[in-house]
Amino acid sequence: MNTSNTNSNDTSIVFNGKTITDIPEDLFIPPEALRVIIEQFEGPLDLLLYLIKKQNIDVVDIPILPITNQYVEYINMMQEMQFELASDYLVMASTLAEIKSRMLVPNEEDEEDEEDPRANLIKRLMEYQKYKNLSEKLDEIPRLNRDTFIISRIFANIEKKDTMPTIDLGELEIAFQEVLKRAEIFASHEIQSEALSVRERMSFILDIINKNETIKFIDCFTYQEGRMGAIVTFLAILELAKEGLIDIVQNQDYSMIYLQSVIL
Amino acid sequence: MSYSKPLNLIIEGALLASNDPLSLQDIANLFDKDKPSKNEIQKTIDVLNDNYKNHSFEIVHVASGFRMQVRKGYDDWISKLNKQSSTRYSKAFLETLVIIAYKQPVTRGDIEEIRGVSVNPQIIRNLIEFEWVKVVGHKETPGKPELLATTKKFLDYFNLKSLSDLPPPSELEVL
Amino acid sequence: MSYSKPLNLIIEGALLASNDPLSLQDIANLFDKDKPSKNEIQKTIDVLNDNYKNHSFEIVHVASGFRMQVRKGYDDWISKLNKQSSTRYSKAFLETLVIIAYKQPVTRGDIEEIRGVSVNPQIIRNLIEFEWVKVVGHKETPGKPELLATTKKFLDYFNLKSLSDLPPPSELEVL
Repeated sequence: MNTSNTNSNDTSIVFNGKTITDIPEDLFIPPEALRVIIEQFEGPLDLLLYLIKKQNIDVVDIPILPITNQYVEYINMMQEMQFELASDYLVMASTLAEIKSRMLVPNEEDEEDEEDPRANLIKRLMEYQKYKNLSEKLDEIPRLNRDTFIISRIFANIEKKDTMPTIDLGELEIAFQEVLKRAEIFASHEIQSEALSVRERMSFILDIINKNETIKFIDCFTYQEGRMGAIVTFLAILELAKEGLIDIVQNQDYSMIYLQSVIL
Repeated sequence: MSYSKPLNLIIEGALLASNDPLSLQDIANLFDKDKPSKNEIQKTIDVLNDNYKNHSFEIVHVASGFRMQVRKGYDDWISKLNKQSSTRYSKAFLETLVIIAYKQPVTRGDIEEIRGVSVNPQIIRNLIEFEWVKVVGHKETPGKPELLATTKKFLDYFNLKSLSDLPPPSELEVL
Repeated sequence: MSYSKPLNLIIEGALLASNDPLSLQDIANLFDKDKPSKNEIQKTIDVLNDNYKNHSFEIVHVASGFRMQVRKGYDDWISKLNKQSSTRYSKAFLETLVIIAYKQPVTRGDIEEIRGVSVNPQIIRNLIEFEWVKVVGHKETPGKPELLATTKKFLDYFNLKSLSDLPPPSELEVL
């Protein structure tokens, strides 16, 4: 089997508008581009397959010496570029080196039942190649939201109530604890009930702005809410501005202040 | 005009696949070039509707545009559908809802960061469909991601007057 | 059988209104009395599908049942809807998924051995979150690693009825 036949899509990347289809023979290429190329490989087996294909080598008969040299050269290049070398690559380099040494100095003692040291590597390469190809095929199968589209739940003239999930607040609490456990997002204890009101008010204001694009600053306040309400609203506006979600505009000093959506 | 698919089928497919009603403008915007005129789209919709006479669905014109819906008279059978959907009760569903409730307004990215996994779009779609969550704006970052917040309906469902009635995190942490 | 609506339109309406694919049993269950037989339902679906020849949608049979969907070929227009950019998956993601699909049940170790790199735990987490992959057991080896397998949802997503519909490995690759 000659793997070059299956050489369907090699590493091909676009850098600065130019398509780079090959590993550079020299280093006249910006280091960033090289990083991109290297990141194209899924691991040592992928890199090895690439090198074999590039040389048009029959995978069943890998000339281990040149491949090993190339591989090591390649890893040196990565090191030169100061990439963090995944240990997987180093393991593969040592495997290749071992195969090479065993082929150069055959171990006479157990030569009889010893198979070609390349056999195991070839098996792994072919196994990997098989799944690599299959994953390309899987990517081509018509899939939802790319090739075919699910018909969005069509509105039917029925009461929607019984389609609602039944969840009680307790379940929400449990879910919340799970989230807390996983990520200590609220570790700072900052979020008290007041902060939540601010969050709620932020959503409320955003929603209005979203519908009207611009609202008067004073229209955000309702006097019935009293001082606490005003403070919450004010904090919400400041928070929204801080997060860059709204713009606060005043055309001239002492004139009306407006809040507007950032995207116009 | 010539597209690789007939105009009527493009409109039909779009109405079927859309989550929201589509206005004539929305439909025109699906086309990069050779945009059909609004008049043309309206006529096509009328013809489609005529052809749906022998079907269980129709295109209706609602406030925000056109949408496909199942005709009246099928409740007996259809109301038995969608009683249970695994995505709705899943841990992922609840956690997503909780994060939106406590951290709103949030983007999908925020939720992903907190949960450490990508958000299943179906979950957001369901939450919006229940009207528990809505899009309140867009964040000014690349891709302008949608900002999600909970709604009054969400509060009503859980019998809460306001978000501050949600269990405060500090209390929970003692548990 | 006599219903106030024709059987074919009830099935059509139900498929349109459902969130999830419906099995023949699910469809039969919509009827309180005079349940149609599965055979009858299947035949009705076939006839419906024949009549959809000139439409942009069709009924497809996927792992968890029958589902209405917009045919292939409309993505140019429809992908502009719902602002949901169709997700592109990384090579690492697809390779991991493919190994689980074809070699299931597998452990992380198995995947690592084939790919020659450590598995990014994020990928497995995402696959489980999408409900494309689930833990089906534990291997009786030290550490009792989890055994991973694909789900019906995975097949549904790729429009497949069963694992045997996955593309076969091509001749070339077989030693």
